[in-house]
Amino acid sequence: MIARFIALAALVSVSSGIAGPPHRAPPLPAGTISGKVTYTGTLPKLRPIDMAKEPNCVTQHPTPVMTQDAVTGPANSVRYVVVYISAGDQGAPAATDTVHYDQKGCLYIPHVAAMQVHQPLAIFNDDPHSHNIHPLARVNPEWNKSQPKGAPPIRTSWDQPEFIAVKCNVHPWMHGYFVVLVTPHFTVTDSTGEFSLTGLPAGKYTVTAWHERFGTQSQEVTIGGSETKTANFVLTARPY
Amino acid sequence: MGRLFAVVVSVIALVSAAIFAFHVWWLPPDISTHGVRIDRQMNETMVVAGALFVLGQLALAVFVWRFSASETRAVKSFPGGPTPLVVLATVLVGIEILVLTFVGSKVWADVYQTPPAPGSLQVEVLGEQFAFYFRYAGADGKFGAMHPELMSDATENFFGLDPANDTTARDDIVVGSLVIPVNQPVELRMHAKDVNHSFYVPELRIQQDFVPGLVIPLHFTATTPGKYELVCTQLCGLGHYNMRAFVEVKPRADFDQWLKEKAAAL
Amino acid sequence: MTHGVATGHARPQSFLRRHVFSVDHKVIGRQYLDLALVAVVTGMVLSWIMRFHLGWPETPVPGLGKLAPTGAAGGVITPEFYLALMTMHGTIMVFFVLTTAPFAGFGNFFLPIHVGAEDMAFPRINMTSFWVTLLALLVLLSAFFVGDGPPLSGWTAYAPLSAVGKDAGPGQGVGQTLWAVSIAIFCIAQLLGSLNFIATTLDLRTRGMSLARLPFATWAWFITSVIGLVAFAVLMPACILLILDRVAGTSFFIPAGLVISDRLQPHAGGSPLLWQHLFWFFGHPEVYIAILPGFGIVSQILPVFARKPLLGPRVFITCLIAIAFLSYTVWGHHMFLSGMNPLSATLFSVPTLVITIPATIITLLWIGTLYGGRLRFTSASLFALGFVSVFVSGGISGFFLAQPSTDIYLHGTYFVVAHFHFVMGVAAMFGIFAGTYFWFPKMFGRMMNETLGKWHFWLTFIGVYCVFMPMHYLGLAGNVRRYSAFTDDYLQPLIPLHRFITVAALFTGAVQLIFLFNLIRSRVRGPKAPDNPWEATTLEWSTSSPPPHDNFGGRQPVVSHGPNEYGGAGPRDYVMQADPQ
Amino acid sequence: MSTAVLPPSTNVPAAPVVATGGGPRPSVAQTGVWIGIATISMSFAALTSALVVRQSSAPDWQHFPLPPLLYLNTLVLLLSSVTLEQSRRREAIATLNATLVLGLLFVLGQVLAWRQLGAQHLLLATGPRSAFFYLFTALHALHVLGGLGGLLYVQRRLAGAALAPATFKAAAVYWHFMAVLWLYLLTLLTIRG
Repeated sequence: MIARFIALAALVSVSSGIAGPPHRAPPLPAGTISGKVTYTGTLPKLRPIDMAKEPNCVTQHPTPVMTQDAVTGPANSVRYVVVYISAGDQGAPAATDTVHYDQKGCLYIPHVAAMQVHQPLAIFNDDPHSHNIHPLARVNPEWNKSQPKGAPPIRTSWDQPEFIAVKCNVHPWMHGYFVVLVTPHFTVTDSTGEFSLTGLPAGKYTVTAWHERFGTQSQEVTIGGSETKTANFVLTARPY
Repeated sequence: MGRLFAVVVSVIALVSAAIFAFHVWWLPPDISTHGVRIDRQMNETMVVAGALFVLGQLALAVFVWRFSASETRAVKSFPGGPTPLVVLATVLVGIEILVLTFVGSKVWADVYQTPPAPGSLQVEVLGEQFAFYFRYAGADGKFGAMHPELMSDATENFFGLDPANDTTARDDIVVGSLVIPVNQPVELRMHAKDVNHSFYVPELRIQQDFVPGLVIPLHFTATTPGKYELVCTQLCGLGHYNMRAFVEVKPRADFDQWLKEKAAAL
Repeated sequence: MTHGVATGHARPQSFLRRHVFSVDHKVIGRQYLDLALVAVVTGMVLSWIMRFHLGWPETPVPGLGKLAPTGAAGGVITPEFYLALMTMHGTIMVFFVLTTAPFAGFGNFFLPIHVGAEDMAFPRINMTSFWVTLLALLVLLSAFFVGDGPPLSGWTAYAPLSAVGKDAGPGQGVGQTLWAVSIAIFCIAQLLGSLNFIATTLDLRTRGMSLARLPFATWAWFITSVIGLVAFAVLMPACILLILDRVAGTSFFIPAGLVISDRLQPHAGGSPLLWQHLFWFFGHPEVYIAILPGFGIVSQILPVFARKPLLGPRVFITCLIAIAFLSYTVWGHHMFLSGMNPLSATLFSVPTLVITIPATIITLLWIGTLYGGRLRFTSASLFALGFVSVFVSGGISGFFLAQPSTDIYLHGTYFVVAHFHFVMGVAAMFGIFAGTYFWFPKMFGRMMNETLGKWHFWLTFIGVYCVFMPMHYLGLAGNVRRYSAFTDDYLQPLIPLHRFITVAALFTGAVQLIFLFNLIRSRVRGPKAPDNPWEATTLEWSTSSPPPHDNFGGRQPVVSHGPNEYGGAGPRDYVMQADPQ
Repeated sequence: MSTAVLPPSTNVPAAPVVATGGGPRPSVAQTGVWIGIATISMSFAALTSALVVRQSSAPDWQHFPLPPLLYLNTLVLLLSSVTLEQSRRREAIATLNATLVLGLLFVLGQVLAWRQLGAQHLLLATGPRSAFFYLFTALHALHVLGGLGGLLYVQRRLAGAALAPATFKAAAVYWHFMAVLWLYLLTLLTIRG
């Protein structure tokens, strides 16, 4: 029960975008890169997810859930963007805290989970029925496992950096991502689109923002010491 | 021991047959126009086969009871040798086969070898691991073309439509339940996205496989409003047991209203 | 190549040559039966796990979590593990039990003795076919230990699910390839075996053993081997095509434009229905490969224990031949709803119904044989009588499935499961049991325990009816087969019936321990068997129990009588085939 | 009542002693070969129907000329049948050896034909026709290799003067069947071009 509580707490922390491993003391002095991700262009029309085949998921959502491939917030902010250091990082041993990935109400929570290579990952099924978890990995070994009601969590990790689409074949609308990165400096934006990468030693970095639908953008940022630099991203949205 | 065998076989036969005869477990009520005749065929077969079953088991029981070991009695051969039995089997089963085939193949032909009635509601069905999706043509009455390379569950583009370039695809209504008006003929065109599936609604008395690479037509008319379950009956992978959808048969007005709402939400 | 019986082979001296790599048909027959015993225990344990899961889907199976950490983490069976168990259960039972035991097992042991030969026509090919069968079984079982485990596409392995590889689900990678390789290997074994059976029956019959004097079991094995020769000759190329689609990138069965788990498949132009046609062209005759030896065994046993000749022996054999021919014209009845031309459904329906005529005649002949007899009740005769009962039960339900109009509703439901389990599973198993109790004394020189045998019969007989009769009711209620759990609303009320079946299945399974105990105990401690304990006529009862290495101790029997001469007057009411004129 | 079944004692009626091998026996080897031929024919019939179905299932049947080397191979195989028949009639080792060499040449020729096709980028998975071409030729070549094994056995027995004519006949029937089968396959692959 306690483990479950901790799990949920960690889950909240991951989904709210403070995914950086908190337990490691950052080297001092350390800089920060922060910014906001927004979009231009026309958004694709969000569609309500039709969960009719799984009635108890329908009842869990009094208002219909929309597709999650292009979730935006106020002032054109973009949610579920993974912002991370793609070059210039010295690398670090894998974080040891467990990333939690939940299946609840026939949705993946969070929709996008970022983690380091070799970082422990635990997948829970909170629904009163079976799901299958099918990470469509290409670099890492692909697997496909069912998790019936009452089955223990699936504990695993990934050995290679990769953007892995995750799907549930039983509920085809369930779709998410495991973003496996080498760097310990990464975050996933919330609905404000804002992000902040902390604890960066002085150096020249490439910061990359990735979104499942709007693509990838990178910027070079140089950190001189204990300073905060801004890097904003503007992604292009297309209606189809 | 012969008597014991006879009793056990008789009890098994009679109890089994009684459970059939009293419909302890039976087909759900039929809600289709063609189902009445399938049910009749089922009943007739049940009577004939049931009679053969009970007679066969009882004959075995009676003979075993009657002719148990008695070392004193001389054996007798079956009166007339095998010929009467051959004639009996050929005539009895032969007539049964003729009758069942003549009546049954007509029932079959009416469901599967006739064209759909003119003015049928056209619905496209997609079977995929592990769900059914349904598509209505929308206001323009035309279905957009399917492009396998565009199929994506993540963006809910189950049918692989190309609304960017194909205007007929923009108003296609795609839903996860089969909603049909009562008493109107419906024609399904069945596509399989990945592997074999099957379309089975017990109440509708209809079952048909999806075959990848083929578009398979199927038509029926539902007569009773309500919500029924559509299940997959062709092994399609790990989620086979959970591959289902609901069939909602609505009064005409409700159906039109539903279609209007769906079109407006596009 | 060998020169057959004329030169023969001397009894080898080394242990390996005598008991392991033996060319003696009797050793090979016993090896086949031992293999089938291992297979049937495996298959039955798999079915227990499945049945338990169907009754109580969310209850962890104690200990299973350790045995199958992937498929049943924490003991909770996943849907893919259920389907893997189901696939392995079906494949093991159909190929390695129902084909192996009554045909290859008993046939190997008794066909050469029945015809009066000292061995099969090609003893070395015979040995090869056993070891190839074992290899096929090992390849199949190895699927439990590789990658994502065994395949989950059922024993029918419909393409493209079976052809597209691991995108289609766990077990569809290496596991499915191993399945296809195993079945292809098994085909080779069966073809070699059938070749031997046919050549032996045609060429090695002893003096006086005309075809009309062949014992009924040997007739059945002979006809079965002809069926098998054609059926497995089709299944093997089908498996080769499947393997090529899987590993070499061809597209025999995979059409264009398939999207599996969001991935467009790199195949084009294949035909999924082609696999179904090839498979069922084999698959339906396979049903008769499983059941015809049972027909033969029962027809041989019933006269012995009714103490009178089989009614209409020539009619019986004519019916067997008719069934063999018809079995090749009916495969489409498995495909009424498959998307093939609906007109052909009617065409396939007619021969399917017609095949019930010879089957009905045979059943009536058995019942007619009992008329006026002096029935002796032994374990063997009880199982033979039980065979008649379950065969009637299983055959009757065929009327519903042979008609396209009723098949619309029943196809893909438990009604089908009930039908084929009765007619080819239970009936064939009853044939195997009857054969075991009947021939055990000859095979091992010791009697089986009759009391245990009868208990085994009664409990099994009642048990199988409790297991499989309710499945008809499930089917009528629309209960879909091959589901790992019944989550659909309309299926939930049927779960209590599933629990009843599960309890009955566990009970019936446990009863088989009596048989196993009897089998093992009698092999070492059973009383010595006389040469002809049942007062039967065929040649195996004219030699010692067990028969010597060359079957007849250096003598070649001369046959002057048919196999069916029972019920005479006088102190000995039967005439043996080897009796002088 | 179970004991009542057992007769008090049963003596095996004495089967008359007959010298084994008395009288001419039909050759089991020939029977076996004919059964084998029936089986192989059935397998190729199944594959033929698969070819017909596959060709009609999609318009992707590509056209390419078969390597001309195949016709030379055909001649080699036919010639080997002739030499084998001569050897069988005269029980001659030399012509039997020639048959073995020709048979091996045929298989090598088939391999060369594959290489020629492969050089044109027509591989097993290229299309349905090439798939059936490789499948048919490979399966046929395997059966020819099996026949060569049988002929080797015949050759050894012939050298040791221990060969039954019926066995030689059986091997020859199989070998001729290989030629007939090949002619059939070649025709099929040509008319289904």
